[in-house]
Amino acid sequence: MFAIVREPIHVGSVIEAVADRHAGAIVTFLGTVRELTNGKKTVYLQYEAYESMAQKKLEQIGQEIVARFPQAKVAIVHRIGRLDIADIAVAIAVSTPHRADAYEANRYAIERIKEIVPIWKKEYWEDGEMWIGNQKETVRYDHGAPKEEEI
Amino acid sequence: MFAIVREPIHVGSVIEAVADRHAGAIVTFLGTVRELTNGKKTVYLQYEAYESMAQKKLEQIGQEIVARFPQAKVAIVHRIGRLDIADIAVAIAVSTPHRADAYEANRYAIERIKEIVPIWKKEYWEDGEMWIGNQKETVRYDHGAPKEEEI
Amino acid sequence: MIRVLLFAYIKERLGKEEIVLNEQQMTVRQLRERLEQEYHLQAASSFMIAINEEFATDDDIVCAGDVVALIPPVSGG
Amino acid sequence: MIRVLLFAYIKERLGKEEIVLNEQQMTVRQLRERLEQEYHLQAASSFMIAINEEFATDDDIVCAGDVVALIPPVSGG
Repeated sequence: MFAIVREPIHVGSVIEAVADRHAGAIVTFLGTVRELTNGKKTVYLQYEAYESMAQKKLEQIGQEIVARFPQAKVAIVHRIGRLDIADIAVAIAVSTPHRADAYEANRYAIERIKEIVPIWKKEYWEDGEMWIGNQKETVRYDHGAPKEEEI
Repeated sequence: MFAIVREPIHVGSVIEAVADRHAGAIVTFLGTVRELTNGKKTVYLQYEAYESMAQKKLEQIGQEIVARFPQAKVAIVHRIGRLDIADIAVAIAVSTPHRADAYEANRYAIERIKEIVPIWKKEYWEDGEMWIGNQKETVRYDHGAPKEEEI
Repeated sequence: MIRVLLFAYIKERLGKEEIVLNEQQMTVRQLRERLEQEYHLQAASSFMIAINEEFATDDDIVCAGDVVALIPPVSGG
Repeated sequence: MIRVLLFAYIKERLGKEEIVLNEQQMTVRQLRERLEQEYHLQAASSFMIAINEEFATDDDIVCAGDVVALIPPVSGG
């Protein structure tokens, strides 16, 4: 299961997708919307994706994991659109016969998502907003409308 | 949430127990009953616990994690009794603000469970049974009743 | 004709979801230069470029009919 | 009187869930020796011993009224 969705992620389905008679361990990672980042209070987030490519890249990550851990089963679902505090943005489940591999493969998946999957997060605070991944693009409402500086 | 239970573990409840506005990551470990161990086919398992002490030791592991990661929230539920292939024996959920800590704390929890929590697993195969943790106690049905060798 | 898809802050800043370039063939490097000049995308060198949903290098060739995407630093997860 | 709880294969092998020792006080080491002699638990040195649900060392003292448990190598998870 590799998917980009707009509705809340159903964690149980993601876990079930990797259940296996040969699995002794299932490690799941949930990326959740944290209220504070560097002491700044997030009100909500907006995620945007290049959906068709993002889907392909999630599948690619699954293939990379299976190439390294042939008995692994992997499922990754990323949500886009508006997310509030404590909402789940991404769920990654990996099952393997032995636990060390499940932890390692799961960690690999989230690091790869942050490298190669075309998804972008915009943080909204009470006094501004910012596309993450490009600190220069901060817009502070109290400084008026975005400037026409070149990007 | 730290518990020894006899009914199937409800993973959603374990995860919800660690949900937090300050959490950016929730890592969950599920230990599942694997069909094959060293090429040998398990039919089912029986888990037994020194329940009151096991409960205390799960709580202690939670405290050890919070001592090291003060913002972590931890939940651990271990099931006992008869478990079939693919059943969940243990669920560990850890939430932290940042993901590296959640993975590390979660891994710590399962390793500690295997060290200090008084729970024992007996494997049943088609042709025998064995209490794990004490390889000498293997009982093979085809060799007749357990010998009266000293333990 | 080459379609160039825009996302995240580039989409917002340019106020559109795609750009169409009337070209038969160009390298990714030439495409970057064109975007910098014509759309003042001075940070274009820090974007990744995808051609038909696969990341491309500066020497790769974009042909008419290809779908290009500008991929600013990603921040999913 | 000291109750000694048994679990897993020790419980199965001895066919009971606990042993009661008529002692007022003894060290864990003495308790181990007693079990080895009286119940032929030759592997007793590889067990952990818990007193009132906390792991104990060989020099700890067990008193009448304490609940001791023999903890063979654990295998949960």
